[in-house]
Amino acid sequence: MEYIALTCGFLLILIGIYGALTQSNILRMIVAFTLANTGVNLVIVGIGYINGRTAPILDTAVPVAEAATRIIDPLPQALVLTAIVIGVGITALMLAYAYKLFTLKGSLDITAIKELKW
Amino acid sequence: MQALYDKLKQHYALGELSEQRADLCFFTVPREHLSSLLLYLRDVEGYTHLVLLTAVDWIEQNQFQLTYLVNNRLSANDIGIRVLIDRDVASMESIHHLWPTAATYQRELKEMFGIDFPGSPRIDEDFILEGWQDLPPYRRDFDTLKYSEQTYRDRPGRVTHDPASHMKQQLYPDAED
Amino acid sequence: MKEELQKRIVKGPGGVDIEVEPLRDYYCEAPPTVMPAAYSKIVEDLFNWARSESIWILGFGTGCGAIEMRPLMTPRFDAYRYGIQWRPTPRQANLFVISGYLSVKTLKRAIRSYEQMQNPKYVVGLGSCTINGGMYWDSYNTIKRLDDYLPVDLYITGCMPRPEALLQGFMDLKKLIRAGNAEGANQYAENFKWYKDNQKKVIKDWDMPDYSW
Amino acid sequence: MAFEWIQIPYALLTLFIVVNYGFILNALIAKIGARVGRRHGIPIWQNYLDLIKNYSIRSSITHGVMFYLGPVFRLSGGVGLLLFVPTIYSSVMFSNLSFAGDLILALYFVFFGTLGMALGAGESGHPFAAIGVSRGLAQVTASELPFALAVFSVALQYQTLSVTDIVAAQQGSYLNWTLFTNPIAVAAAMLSFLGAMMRPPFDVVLAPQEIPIGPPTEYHSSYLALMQTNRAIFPIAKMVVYMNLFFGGAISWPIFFLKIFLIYMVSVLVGVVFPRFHVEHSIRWFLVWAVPLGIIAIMVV
Amino acid sequence: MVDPILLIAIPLGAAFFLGLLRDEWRTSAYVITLLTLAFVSWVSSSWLLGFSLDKIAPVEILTAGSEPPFSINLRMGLNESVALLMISLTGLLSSIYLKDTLFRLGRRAMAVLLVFVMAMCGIVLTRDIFNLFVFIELTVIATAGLVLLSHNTLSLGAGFKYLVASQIASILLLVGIIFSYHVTGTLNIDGMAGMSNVLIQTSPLAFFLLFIALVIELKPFPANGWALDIYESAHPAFSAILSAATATASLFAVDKILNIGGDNWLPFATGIGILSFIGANLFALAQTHDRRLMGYSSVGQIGLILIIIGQRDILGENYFFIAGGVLLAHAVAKAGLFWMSGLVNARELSAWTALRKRPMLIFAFVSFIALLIGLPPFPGFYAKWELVHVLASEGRIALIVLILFGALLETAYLFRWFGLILRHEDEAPVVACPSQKVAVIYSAVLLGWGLGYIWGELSGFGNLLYTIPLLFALLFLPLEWLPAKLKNTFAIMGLVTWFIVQYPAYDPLQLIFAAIILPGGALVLLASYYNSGRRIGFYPSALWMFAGLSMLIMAEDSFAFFAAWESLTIGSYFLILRGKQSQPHALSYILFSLGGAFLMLLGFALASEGNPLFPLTSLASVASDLAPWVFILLAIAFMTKTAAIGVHIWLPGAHAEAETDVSPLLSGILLKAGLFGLFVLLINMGKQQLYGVELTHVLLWIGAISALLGNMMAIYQEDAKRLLAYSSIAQMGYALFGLALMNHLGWLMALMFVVNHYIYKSMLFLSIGGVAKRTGTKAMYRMGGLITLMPLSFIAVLIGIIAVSGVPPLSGFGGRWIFYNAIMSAEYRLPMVIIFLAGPIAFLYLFRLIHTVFLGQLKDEHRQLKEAPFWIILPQMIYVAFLMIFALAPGLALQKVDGYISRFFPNNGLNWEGLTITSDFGYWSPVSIMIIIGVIFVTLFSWLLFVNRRAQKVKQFNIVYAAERPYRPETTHFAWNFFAPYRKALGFMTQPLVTRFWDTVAELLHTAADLLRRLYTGDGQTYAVQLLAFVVAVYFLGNGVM
Repeated sequence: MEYIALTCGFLLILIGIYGALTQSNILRMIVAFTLANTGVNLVIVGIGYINGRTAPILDTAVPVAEAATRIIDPLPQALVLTAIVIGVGITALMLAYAYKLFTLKGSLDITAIKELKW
Repeated sequence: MQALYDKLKQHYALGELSEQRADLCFFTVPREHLSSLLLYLRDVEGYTHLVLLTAVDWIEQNQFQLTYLVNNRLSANDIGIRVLIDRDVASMESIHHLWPTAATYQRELKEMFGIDFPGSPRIDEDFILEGWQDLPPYRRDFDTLKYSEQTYRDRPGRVTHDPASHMKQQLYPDAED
Repeated sequence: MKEELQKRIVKGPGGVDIEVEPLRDYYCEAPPTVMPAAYSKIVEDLFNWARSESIWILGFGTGCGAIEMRPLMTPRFDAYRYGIQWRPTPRQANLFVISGYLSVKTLKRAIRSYEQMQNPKYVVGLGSCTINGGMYWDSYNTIKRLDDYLPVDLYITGCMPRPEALLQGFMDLKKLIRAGNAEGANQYAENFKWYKDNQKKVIKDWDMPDYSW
Repeated sequence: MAFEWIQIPYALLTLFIVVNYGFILNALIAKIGARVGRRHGIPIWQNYLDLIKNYSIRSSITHGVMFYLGPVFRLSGGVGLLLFVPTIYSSVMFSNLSFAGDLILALYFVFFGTLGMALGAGESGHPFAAIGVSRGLAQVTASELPFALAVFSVALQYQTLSVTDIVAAQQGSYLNWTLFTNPIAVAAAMLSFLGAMMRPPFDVVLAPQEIPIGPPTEYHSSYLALMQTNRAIFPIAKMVVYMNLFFGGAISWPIFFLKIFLIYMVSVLVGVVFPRFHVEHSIRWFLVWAVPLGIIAIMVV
Repeated sequence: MVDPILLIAIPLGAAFFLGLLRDEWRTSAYVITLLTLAFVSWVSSSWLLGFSLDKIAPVEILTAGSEPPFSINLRMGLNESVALLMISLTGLLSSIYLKDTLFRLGRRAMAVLLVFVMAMCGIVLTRDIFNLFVFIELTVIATAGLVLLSHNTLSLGAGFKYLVASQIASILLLVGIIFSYHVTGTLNIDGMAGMSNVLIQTSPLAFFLLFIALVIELKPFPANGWALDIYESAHPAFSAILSAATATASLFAVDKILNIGGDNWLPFATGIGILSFIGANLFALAQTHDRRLMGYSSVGQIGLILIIIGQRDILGENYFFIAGGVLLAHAVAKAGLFWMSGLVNARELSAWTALRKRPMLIFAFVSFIALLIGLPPFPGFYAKWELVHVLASEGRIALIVLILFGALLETAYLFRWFGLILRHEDEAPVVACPSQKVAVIYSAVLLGWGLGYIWGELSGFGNLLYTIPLLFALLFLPLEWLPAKLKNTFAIMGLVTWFIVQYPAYDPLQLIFAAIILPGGALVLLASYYNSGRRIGFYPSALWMFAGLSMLIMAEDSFAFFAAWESLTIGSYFLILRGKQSQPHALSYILFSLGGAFLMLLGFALASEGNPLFPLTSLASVASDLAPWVFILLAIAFMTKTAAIGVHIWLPGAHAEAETDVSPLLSGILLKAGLFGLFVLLINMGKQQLYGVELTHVLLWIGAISALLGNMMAIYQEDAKRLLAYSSIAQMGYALFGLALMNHLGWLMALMFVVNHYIYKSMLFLSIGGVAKRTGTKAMYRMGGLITLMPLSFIAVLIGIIAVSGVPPLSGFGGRWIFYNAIMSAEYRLPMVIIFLAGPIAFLYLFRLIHTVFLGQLKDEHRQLKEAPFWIILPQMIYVAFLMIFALAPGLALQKVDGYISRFFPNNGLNWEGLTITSDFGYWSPVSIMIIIGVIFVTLFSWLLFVNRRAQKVKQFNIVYAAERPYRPETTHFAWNFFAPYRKALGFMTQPLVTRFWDTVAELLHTAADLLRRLYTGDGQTYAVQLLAFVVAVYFLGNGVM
């Protein structure tokens, strides 16, 4: 099960990065990065998953005393939340860039942004 | 030479041909044809060398005769091209663009005959005479003897002898006539 | 006057204008002076003897006669044995042989060279042309009497005089020198104005200082 | 060696002898040259006459201070060079003022006159003078090199820089002369000697017709007289160095006269049969022919 | 102490608070921002003081009430506090600098700025790897946010490219983190470090990803196109933060993360560092855009620090001293430079000429580039010294060479830039400098000097800022407003006083050099009285050089020696640069000198085997396998200063184009530093052999060839000062030759040359300089006939050339005499041939000098010239007197030295008794020679005056001219191409092969830089691909290490 998640995650990362590197439209690149981010998140969660255990929610279903043996590693889940937040932040920023670039240049083609070089 | 003359004659208003020697001939040409003729001779016929440029003062005809002597080195021929110009308005087109050396001859002519060559390099500078103020000395209306007498003091007692009789007198004073 | 001898304004460093008057600024303007002989007669005699035995001719051939001077250096005539030699610079020469006809243009150079020689200096006129114009007597461009322009000590006649005649002339010159009679330089200084007037009369474009030191 | 006042008159005596010998020798050489051309040549006393004549010139001009000093430098160089080297071996009288310095002093003092003359000529403002100096200096750089090498070789050979000691080491037999003990060095030095004497083929410096005798173009009267005096002293002074270093010195005046004459004749013999080199040719000539000899000389000593 | 958690909490809170404010209340928002940043700075500095002065222990700050690894912990230690202070100060100063911009952009920008600073503080403080990630991402967001706020297409594009790269980095980082966590079970960095073995063995890739992601944040070469674009396009104050603060933080992060990886990963850092350092500096050579150039330079510097991090295993306790020195110096300098770039309107390097009229800013610029390059007395200098020594002791020679090569490249473009600012022909109009911006820049300068002081304190080699000569030089900075004449008096008094104070401490050798440097320098400075006005920049530079020189001769250990050497190099560089046309020459001077200095550094490092305070006398006991190499390195270093052939090309231009009174300082005095070095080297190391080649023999050849070719070149020069400059090369060749003879008299001759060369070359340069000043040209053929107008200058030149050429009776002859005596006992004879040839050639150019300038025909435009100014003449006349005295009594100066040399070579000394000086081979009596020549000369002169008393004085055209007359002085003066026959015969020897060689080297480097930088296509995606490729390449190349 976790291998499926991990494999999917890595696949998503690769697809994402591939997309980001091959698509010249900025919006598509952003989407590709979102895809890759999702993949990373999936990998994180996938790493934390332990077969046969339950979600790390300490409520009546999982008493505190048994938590250590019954729940999966809670840390990656915490991490993934942060990662998602940050990912959203960066995606938002990139979109803002896309917007500004479009208003200033009237194009979303990344290959057109080459004024600075060498 | 005759062949060349005939050939030239078709294009230029040449005067009569005078063949002085087998390898030297003269003919006259109107002044406006001169430049073109010289260029043709130089570039097509191989008369690459301007031997001299000189003048004769035909005071009687009120003309200066300019002689441009050109030489073909390969065939060892010379052609003298004569141009007659008016003595009163002594001026002629410069040919220094054909032969840079012509400028020197032209300076000389300017100084000695007063023939002007407008546009020729350094044409107005002194050439041989420095500070000459009189008529150009090679003009035939310039009296060199008079000038000399006015300018340079004679030494008294100078006499002129006929060399032949004088030497006879000197060597064989006793001989009869 | 030639352009380069006329006054001009030159920009100096710092942009100052400098007036250059070539004849004044480039040339010494002093006139020649009469140079007295040595105080003592004995010394002057000794000097005259030395001068006569050491005649240095300016190597300046002014006319066709120059060709007759070359043989003097050859074994056949060997003028050296009389203490005669040629110097290439007027500063060191004390005899100026005007070798033949003198055109006005050359006269200018001859005067300049003569003036650049040091007192005492001697002039020998060679050939008829220097005496009375010779065969160029009617030329518009050749002077007739050299002594109108330079103080001549001795003429050697002929057209051209042979080297032997030259040698004879030099011997006569030696006698003149030894006798103290060859004072051409002082004569020139004394009658400087006369000589100059004569010179300027024929040299129409006088463009040198009056005395070329 | 220390200084004593008596050395001054002795030195002046040397000077007197050498000046006279120089005048006569120069005339003699000129006569020999003339005889080669089947002429009689100048009288043997001609140089004296010329000298007096030049002093007897009444007028003179000057171009400035250095023009004045040029001949003074020149003659001081000649006189100094002569006096710094002992003339006659083992003679107290004629060891001159050599207490002041050794061989090196002599070597470098040669340039004193050259420099002063060059400066004087320069001040005359005459381009030919400058051209002559340019040629002369250019040539001397190459021609002095083999000499310097030979001197160094000789100094190494005798392990001393004192001229007196070098002469002393050559006494006894003519086989002790450096000429025989160190022939390569002498060969190099003698080639250099040709350049030093300003005779053909190395006399383009003074080329009379082309650049009227070069540096002294403007010199005349008593200036020239000083320079003439130097012409008598300087070559001899220089040859004294050669004689002392390579030919066993001289123990008496007759030997001195003879040796100097013979040494001089070397350059004369070459001079009368060769035409003139360009400066660049002579530089190459010295570098190609003389310098290697010099190098061999210092390597094999 | 304030809880460091507040360093994060307060800015964060303030940032949120700013968000609550009304948009119009910009002033209050700005005040809050400043206060916050000031608070952060205050906290960091209080911690710093606490750690450094009170020696308190590092503090762990726990959060969330539990111990790590169950919670995030922060650590505050000395290093952290330094980094925090650096970051917060940069932030504070930048926000002051940014005042107008921030007011325009409003509170949002201020909030982002605060977050930015906070995030960087977090990176420094945190010990949790995921927390690190969060702070890094915050930095990225803040960076991009700040860039976004500027309405500039260029920076927008750059920001987007930056984001793309950051995305990739963050993906790598996250994956790395999670796998590392998976293996180690902890997110705490120290915890991970504890399990380093497990991590590295089971999942090296995980750590690799962590590591490489952080490295990418450092913008390593060549995967950094996006970063350069940011540097180039962002607001300069922001670039300052990015370069100074972000880099500091990121390096901190890398340093932390390497704790996990352990020593095995250090070579990665080293490798990437080297690549960055050399690559970025190489590319910077081809830059004309100022900010991009600074970007490259930042990358290069970060590379250098990465190298240092990579050496952490061997640096031991010096690690932080070294890394910190370079890091802080870079941060201060780069921030300062970026701030300065905000004052300049256009972006070409030449636009910086606008600063020319602002000496304070020039000083700031100088301080910054000195900080960057690591010149004394800045931290980089101490750090470099320490680093190289440690590396050498560990045998990492190749690394040293690479580092020094990179540093040299950096020197090249930075100093070229500086040269352009001062000497570019077009001068940009002066720009407005708002006071708050300037104040920010000045505070960076202060900080830089402060760092220099602190590092000096920490170094343990002695603080250079305590040395009196350097302080004296620095004293002139605040005195710059005084008139030059007054400063000149101070300077002269200072030099003389220092000499008197130090006099008892000198041994004879040092005394000779000291006498030339101090009173000698004072003598040259007399000529400086001529200058009016304030002459800004001259005195600090000159005295800095003098300080270096006077410290050099007193140096006892390698550090003092090297510090003095670099000081004198820098001082003299600024002096040279003062010449109007001297920019390229000054550049080549500084390059050769620093190149030489680097070799010296390497040499000392090798010799000392890691002892940074290596006594110079111990050079004698260097291990025999190293000794020849040390010898070669040091000898080359010294020969760059004496301008031996091969490394001479800087000299002619530098001397020729320098100011009138600077040329003698350079030629007469500065060159002697090299000779002194050679003396020290040969005294201590003696003869060395390498592969059977006697190294002193090689020196002998070099000296001889320098003498010959220097003279040869001199005779073809048309420029009088260039002629003298080439002559200096030759003269130094002679001195080198004398030294390399390795015998008593050879050394004595070298010393004699030291004295002589100082006197006559100073004199000649002064008189020719005076002439050039009057005539307005240095081309000799434009002069002529000046003897009557400038008689005193003429006399000086006359005496000078007689002395130079070695003609008796002047002192040059003494040198030649000793020389001949020296070679009598020399072992090698072949090089003598060359020296012999060189001697008379000197005569040629000397005559030419005096002839073409003073004799011959006077030019029209010079008719009204006056004698050179009094103050330029005065020292010349003093020199004339000295020459005469020295000629008469050389024993005054040499006798003691002769005795001193006997210590090293007991045989073949000279006997000084009486008036005659005798050697084993010959004798020489200067007084007698002088008297004899004097008497002869005066007698003959009087005689000539008598017989010629009536001589007529004539004028210049009264010459015999083949019966003609001259037309113009120009065409009558024979001066141009004076020795044409010589050129025909031997011109082939003066083919500028060496110049061509170095030109080719420079050309190759520039071409390579220009070609290779096309790698940066400007395409964001290409950059991303490069980045990935870089990661993959590092991974595979590094595989062997793991």
